[in-house]
This record gives sequence, structure tokens and C-alpha cells, in this order.
Amino acid sequence: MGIPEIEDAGCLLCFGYNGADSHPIVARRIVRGKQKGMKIICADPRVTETARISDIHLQLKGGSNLALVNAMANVIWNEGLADKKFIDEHTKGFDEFLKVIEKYTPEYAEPITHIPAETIRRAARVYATTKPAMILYGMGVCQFTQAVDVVKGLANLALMTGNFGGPSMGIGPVRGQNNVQGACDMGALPNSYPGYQNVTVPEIREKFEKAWGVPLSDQVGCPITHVPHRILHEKEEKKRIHAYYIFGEDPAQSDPDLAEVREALDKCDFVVMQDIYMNKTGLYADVILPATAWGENEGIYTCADRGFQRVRKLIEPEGDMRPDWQIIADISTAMGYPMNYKNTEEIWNEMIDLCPSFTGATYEKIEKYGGVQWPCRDKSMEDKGTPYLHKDGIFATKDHKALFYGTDWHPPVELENDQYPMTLSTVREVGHYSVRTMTGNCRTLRNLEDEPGWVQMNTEDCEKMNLKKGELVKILSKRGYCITRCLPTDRVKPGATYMTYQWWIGACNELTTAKLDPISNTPEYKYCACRVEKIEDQQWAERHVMELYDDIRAQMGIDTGKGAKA
Amino acid sequence: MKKEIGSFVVGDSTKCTGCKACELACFTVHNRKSNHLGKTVGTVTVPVTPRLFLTKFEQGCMPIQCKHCEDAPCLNACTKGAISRIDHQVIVDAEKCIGCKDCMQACPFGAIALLPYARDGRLVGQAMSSEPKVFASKCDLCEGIEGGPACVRVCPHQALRLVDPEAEREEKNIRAAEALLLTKNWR
Amino acid sequence: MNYFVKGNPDLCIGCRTCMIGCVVAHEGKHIFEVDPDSYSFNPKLHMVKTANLSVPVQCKHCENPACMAVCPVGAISQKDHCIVIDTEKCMGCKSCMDACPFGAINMTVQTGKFQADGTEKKVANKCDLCYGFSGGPACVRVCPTEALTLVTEDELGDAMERKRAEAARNAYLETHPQE
Amino acid sequence: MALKQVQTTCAYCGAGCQIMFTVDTDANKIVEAVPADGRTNAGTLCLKGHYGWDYLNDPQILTKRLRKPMIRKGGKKSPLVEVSWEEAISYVAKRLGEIKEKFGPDSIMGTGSARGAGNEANYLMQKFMRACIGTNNVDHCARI
Repeated sequence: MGIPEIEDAGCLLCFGYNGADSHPIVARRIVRGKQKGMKIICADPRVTETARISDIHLQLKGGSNLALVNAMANVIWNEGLADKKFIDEHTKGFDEFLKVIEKYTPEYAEPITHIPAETIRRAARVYATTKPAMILYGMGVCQFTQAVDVVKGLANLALMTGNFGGPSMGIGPVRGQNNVQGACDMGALPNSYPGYQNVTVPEIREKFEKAWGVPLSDQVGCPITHVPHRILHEKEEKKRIHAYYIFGEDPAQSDPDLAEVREALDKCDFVVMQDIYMNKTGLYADVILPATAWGENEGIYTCADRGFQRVRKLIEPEGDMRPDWQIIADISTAMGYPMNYKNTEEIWNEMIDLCPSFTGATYEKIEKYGGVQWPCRDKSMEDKGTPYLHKDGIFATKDHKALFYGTDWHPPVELENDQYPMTLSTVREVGHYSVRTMTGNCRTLRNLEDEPGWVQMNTEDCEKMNLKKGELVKILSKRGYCITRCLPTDRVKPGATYMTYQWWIGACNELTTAKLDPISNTPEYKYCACRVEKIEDQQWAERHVMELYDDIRAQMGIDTGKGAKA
Repeated sequence: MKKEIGSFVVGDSTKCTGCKACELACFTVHNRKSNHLGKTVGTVTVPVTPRLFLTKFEQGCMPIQCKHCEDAPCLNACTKGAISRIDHQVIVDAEKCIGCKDCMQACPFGAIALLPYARDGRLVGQAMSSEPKVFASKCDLCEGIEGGPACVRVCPHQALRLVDPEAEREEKNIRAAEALLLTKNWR
Repeated sequence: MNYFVKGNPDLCIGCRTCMIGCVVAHEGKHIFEVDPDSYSFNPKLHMVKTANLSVPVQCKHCENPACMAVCPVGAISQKDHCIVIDTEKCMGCKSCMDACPFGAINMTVQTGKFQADGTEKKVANKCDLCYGFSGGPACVRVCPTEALTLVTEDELGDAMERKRAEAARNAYLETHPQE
Repeated sequence: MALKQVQTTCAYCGAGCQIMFTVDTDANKIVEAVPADGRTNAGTLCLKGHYGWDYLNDPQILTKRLRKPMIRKGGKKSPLVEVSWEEAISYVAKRLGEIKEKFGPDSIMGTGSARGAGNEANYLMQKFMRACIGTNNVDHCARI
């Protein structure tokens, strides 16, 4: 499925995905779909823009995703709405799955999800009976310790209703950053080579050993979220990390439990940072390598629906920067493994020949057609790529059958308690991107939203604490605290708070927990316990925020003589 | 980060009956401290000098007072520096004022009056003249007086309102947006 | 008739691209070259988000504008289908802000201009339908979901005529059932 | 003023919008960005697409643009000193080589980048970690 098809779905189940803030151009398709009569079911604890225009808003309690998904599956089966023919012909493991979902009646799920049983029934019926039905999910699914289970749970819904392999159906993760899909495609993953080829499969390893001319490790590598632990607490000497080559990332801002990340970067023997702007990680780097930015170099990105598209040079870099690929090639050459490429196309050609799913996606085709959705296996101009991954219900498994996979719900790791009675979930700010070294340096985007950001709280909670819009508040968790502005809104439930993660002063990752999903190793950004405190002396707080901002900007090499606007 | 602007009091001619309770209250609260104003009739020794003006016109009446303009003509006109912005409000320093009347001419609302200056219950005189010292008097939103503007508090018909312009604007925005929901079929 | 820009809450996703578009149009493209603190960021439309509503609100360019009536210095006038503020004449008395029932007017800092006591000068700020710029209102142009439209006399007139015709047809059908 | 038009993919988010830029090649500056008719964006852009290229002008708002390689010559917490590319590259190669020698390849961690760098740079990064260093310790912020 692709982004343009969203608007032609009969039903959209939008799960933990807030397109309006993370991808306005995807949200546009949802809005257009609504205009065309698409039924929208939105599962989100907040009233998001999609929830606002939805037919059914499943305003579930944070952290109850799987209970809801299993309950929907339960209704679909028990009310005879499942596509038995599709299940028989294209899937396996359905009976085992049934055993798991048996107990998840809507009545069982109601106290867990805080959604009335009847509403769950209604949603399940609409999803199962309106064709074609599409599922979009986002970080509201992925950033929990029970992430992969929910993704599989959503896939179960699509499988049991036969919503796979055609236009405007299936299940789509909407990737956050411009090239998350691309970094995965290219094998920047501890368990796979480019093109999702597993490092533990001997034949595949041999292919890459032959192509690259060296023996390769058969051990799955370290996931990025394990790094602080592997630097600070690893007992086994062989596994301890001593050098960290950070390329285009800012773990000292974006990773959970920042205090631990800072300690790790400080203790790590050798930290290399390769980036375009100074950032928090740079304060701990032993070496800084300046790279050219988007707009100053050539290349290819992969967008959320697997489309390879060209990025082109707009202006010449002003300064002594080099393209990322060139810096890496130079280091490799200096270390005795020569890499000689004239341009990005040469690298690309080497890569596609090693990846069967990408082999046909040549620069020529991407130029000519404006983009190519992989898999694209053949170099002839006739193979224009693949809009639908599991076309006609044929899946990428050995017997071409999809596997049902059922698991039980379990609650989030850190629950509300007396000391920290509220919950914190981290979300996105529409005008800012990632750690904001790019958007924060754009004049007008900075004007729209700036430090110290906002904490979204229910109006009643604010009234209880006598908090007004724009007032500075302190927000604390077991791990740390930060200062931010209060934004009373009826779009969030009482007891819940939401913060966006790109601020330095309102840095919500001071609060978040580093507990991970056991399979995807994604942190539970969407749930931790917190407490909000009123600050009596607002004048002091405003001054304090301003001073903090100036301090950090000065650290980042900005002349703050003219004073920052906080 | 918040765009802060000055508040002001505004009258409503549809409710005002012209009873002048506002004027009297204004005078009273402003003179309680410096002029030891008594609480009973007959103890007032200084002229009754309110800072808002009950104004009659062809169709009715209403009090007129300072708007605390954001590019205040009175402030800009004052060469003596007697008018300044304190906490977003436009405030006259009576001690500094020399009574040049430039501010009165600059104000498009007629919200300023030249009034005798009294201290400790007595009019203040001046050298080389038998006339008492005067000053440009205008609404100061009852700065430092508990309970906020006295005129608003005493009006028996609720014809006066203290406006927090930005907060009211946001509320009106919301009402306008809600109205859009009703009119969306305009095409 | 005056024209106006209208937001559709069914299409709006609250992203505020319109607000930046407004500022860039009025400040001019040099905004991306100047000192980041040397211009004033004052969008002339305001994003409203309530529990079940997101939509920008802006001036309706009323035919009998309350703002124009209360302005003591004649700074608000009607020009080619829109109501505009002369910021040179405006002295920031907020009467218009108080008078406008939509909350479409706010006070904005005039960068680089100060009052006699050195404090920042603020004047009234509201939608001018991008008066004098080519391409029509910037907010309409940049909105990613086409949630904003410019309503002109012709469009409103046509719509009214269409609605009247439909109402008449419906009334006729009600009394003359089709065989 | 010599103007040229270049179409490219937006630097933000996974929607993959196409933008048409007008560039003043003499001044080496972007003049205008308008939505192009891409497969996913069909002639529309959000606020980041419309106005998010301004950071290329380096307006000195938040952080400083990195323009020269730098090394902390006096160890952690010492000031960063600007050096030549040759020195930076050979220093990194030497230190990584020493650590690999002493603690083994799995003691080195590298990241890919889900942001501006592009697919080719990510391919080279993982190839570098796997073929040159000899570890599968490479990951990126998809999890974050």
C-alpha cells in the first residue's frame, strides 16, 4: 500500500498514530478519505485531529493497546465476521491464536481499556464489514514495551478479515523520520545486511563476505538502546563498548533517561560525532566530523511506503564539510580497508546488486519515474516496483502463508503511584523535527514554537492545581525533572500528560524510562509515571528558563549577546 | 513569550443609567490613602475629582476612561517624562506633571482631565502663584488598590467591565470557531 | 461586498502552516536573510483548538465593521473588498480589539519602533487578505489540506442562488409527488 | 542573478514530499520553495516543507553549524580544536584501530542515520562497521 491510497479505503483504523502532528501530508489523505465517505476508527488516548473527525474514537487508557486489539479480534471471530476463506488459504496458526483471544471479550477489555464494551463491538464490526479496510499505526504502538506484539495483533486483524494484498488495505507503519525506512533498508541494523538479509544465515553471510572480500561476524550486534548499559554495566569484558561512532544522531537528547546516556558518553573511551550542527552529543565527543547537509549533497531516501526517491544538491556547502559517505570511506581506507567511490551512484549500484529486493531500482529508473517502490527485482525499465507488498495474499514466507501470532496483554512497566500520580507520554511537535537541530535553526518554525515547550494536561487537572495556560511548571519522574509551560486542554484525559521531546529545557527525556520492548528494543516512551508541580515564583522561573536557554546556546557555539527569545 | 498588553475598563451605554456611582467610587478609593478621606458626607475637604467621566450624549450616557493605548499618544506627547508604562499600563506621575496639557490634546478619547493636586487632604500650592498645582489625571486601573477597579465593583447595573484584551480575544476566537461549525455548508 | 477567508473545521488538521505563510507573505522573502530577532512574527489569523474543533479564525471583513466604527483616529478603512488597518495612524487603543466579536484583531509589536519612554510600540493587527500582494491570500495558498478558501461576492451569490433554487425544487416536489 | 530550479525530496518525515526549489547560484542561496507534484504530496506541503530549509542559511539561532573537523586534544572535557581533515581522519582511524586491537571488534558501536545523510551513506556506514571493523554493532534511531 502507498500513501496516496489511504483516501480510497472504505475504513481506516488509525492506531496510536497522529498524522496531523507527525506527517501532515499523510493526514491530508485521511481528511480527503473522510470527505469521500471513508469510515474512520481512531484508537488514541488523546483527541487527535484524526480522532476529532473519526466515526468511532476509541479513547483507550494509555498502555492498554493489546487488550483492545485482542478484544476486536474476539468480536470479529465470535460474531462470524472473519474471512474464513482467506484464513484457510493464506494463513497458519489461527487455532492457537483463537485460544489466546478467547478470554478477550469486550467485557473483559472494558476495565483495562476504559472503553465501553459496546463501543469496542461497534468498532470491530465497522472494521470487519467495511471493505477495503486499512490500518495505519505509529509510535503510539511502537513506543511501548509491548510493541511488536501489538503490531502483530493489528496484522492479525487484517489477516482475519482478508485485508491484505490489494489497493487501500493492509497495515502500514508510518515511519517518523524522512529516512528511517532507508536506514533500515540499508542494513543499519544489528541483525541484518542491506535488503533485510539476516546476518546469522550462512549463505547470506557468504555472499557478503565474497562481495566485500573479508570474513564477517555471525553474531547479532548491539542495538542502539543497549549502548549505555553496554558501556557502563557490561560485566563481560568482550561485550563492553569502548568506542562509539555516532553519525547523524543525538543520543544525548533523543534517547530515554538522559542522565544515564550522559554518563555513558562521558565514560566511553572514544566518541566520534559526525553531524551538520553542534548538538548535545557533541559536548561529549572526542572528535567532530562536519558533514554536508540535506540540500548540499546527492543521494536517495526511502519514504514511509518504501518509495526510493532522489535528493539533489541545491547549494554548495560553505566551509570545510564533506559528504557523509566520503568521510566514512576515508576512515575505512585509513584503517586498511580501502573504499573508493566517485559518487553516490557507484555506491548505490554496489548495494542493489547485493540486495535482490532492490536490484531493479537503478538511479536511471528512479530519475525517470520520479521514484520506485521496492521490491523492484529486475533492471529492465518495465519493472516499476511494487505498490502492494503481499499482493493477492501471497506472503514473504517459505510457504507464502502468513502466521497468526497471539499474545496476552500486560500492563506498562512503570505505573502511576502515590509519589508520581500522573502518566507521561512523549509526542511530536508539528513544526519541529527530531532533536530540532534543523528546524530549531529555521526562523519561522522557531517563532511558532520555542523553548521550553508545553505539557498538555486536562483542564480539570489544571484547575485543581490552579494552573493557567502558559504558566511555567515543574514536571518530575523518578529519574529527573524539567521545566515547561502548562497547556490546559480537554483533548487529553485526566491524569495523563503529554510532552514533545525536542526541547532542551523542557526535556521530557529527563523523565522517560529506558525500559525496552524485548524484541524491537524500542523504549517505552509512551508511558511513565510523573508528577506536576506548580512554581509559585513565575518571574524567577521565566528568568531561570531564559538563563538556561542562553547557557545551552552558548555551549552550542552561539553568540547570545543579543539575548534569546524564550 | 506571551504578547502582553495593557488592560482597560470599558463602559456599556446600553446598561448605564448615569448614576455616577463609578465617579464617586473612583474619587473615594484614590483619595483614601493620601488625603485621609473620611467615610461620611461633610468630611471631604478636597474637590471631588474622578478619573473617569460620565458622559451624556444625544442617545444616552456612559462613562469614558483611558484605554491604556499600546502606542499611547499621551505618553508620546509628554516632554516631561511624567507618563510611562508600568506593568503594561499607562500611568501618570502626578509629582512630575507640570500641567502642560499636551497629553490632553493628544488623547482622542478625552480621557484626561486637569485637576488640582491634593496631598494630605490639602491642595498643593506652587511658588509665584496663588493657583494650586494641577496634574493630568486619568484612569490608573486602581493600581495598588485591593479588589481592582472600583468603578467596576460599584456599578449597580454592571455597565462597566475590566477587559483583559488578549484573554477575551482568545475566547471570542473560540466562539467564532464554534460558529463556523454551524455555517460550514456555505457553499 | 467585502471578501473573506474562511476555514473549514472538517479539513483543518491544526498544523498552522497558514500562520507562517501569513507572516512570510507580509514580512517578505527577505525574512530568510535577516537577523532572526529583527522582524516581528505576528500571524494575522489564529489557530483555535478545542476538544472537538481545530480551525483558524480570521477577520470576516464585515460590511458594517464594528472595528472601523469605534476607531477614534480613522485608522481602519475599506479598500477594494477588504477592511485594512493603517498601522501608521493606529495608536494601539484596543477599541477595535474589544469591538470585534470574532477576536480577529490582536496587538502586535512593531519591530524597531518605540514610544517616547523607550517601550515597544504595539498596533492593531488583522487579516488584510494579503492586500497588494499577487497570488491572493497566502494562507489559502499554503494550506496542505485545502481547508481555507477565499469567499468572493460571486461565490457567495452563486451559492445563495443555488440554495434558493434547491429549496424551491424541494418544496415543489413535496407538494407534487413524482409518479 | 543566475537562477536554477531543482526538484528534491523533503528532508523531514517519511511522507517523501517533492519540493521545487529556486536557487540563486551566484549568491548560493535558496530563493523559493514551492510544492511539486510528487507521488505522495500531489502539490501540497506542510510547514516544515514550506519553511524548513532555512537552516541552510545558518541563522545562528540554536546551534552552530559545524564547518571544520575538530578534536579534543587534551582528552575529555578539554576544548575542541580545529584540525585538518587529514589529521581528523588519521586520528579517528588510529584510535578505532587501537580499540579494536585491544578489546576486539565488538567493543566498537556505530550508528546509521535516519535523517539527512541518505541511503548511500548508511550503506557505507554498515559496510564499514561490518567489513572494516568486523562487528554487527550498527543501528540507528528507528527505535527512538
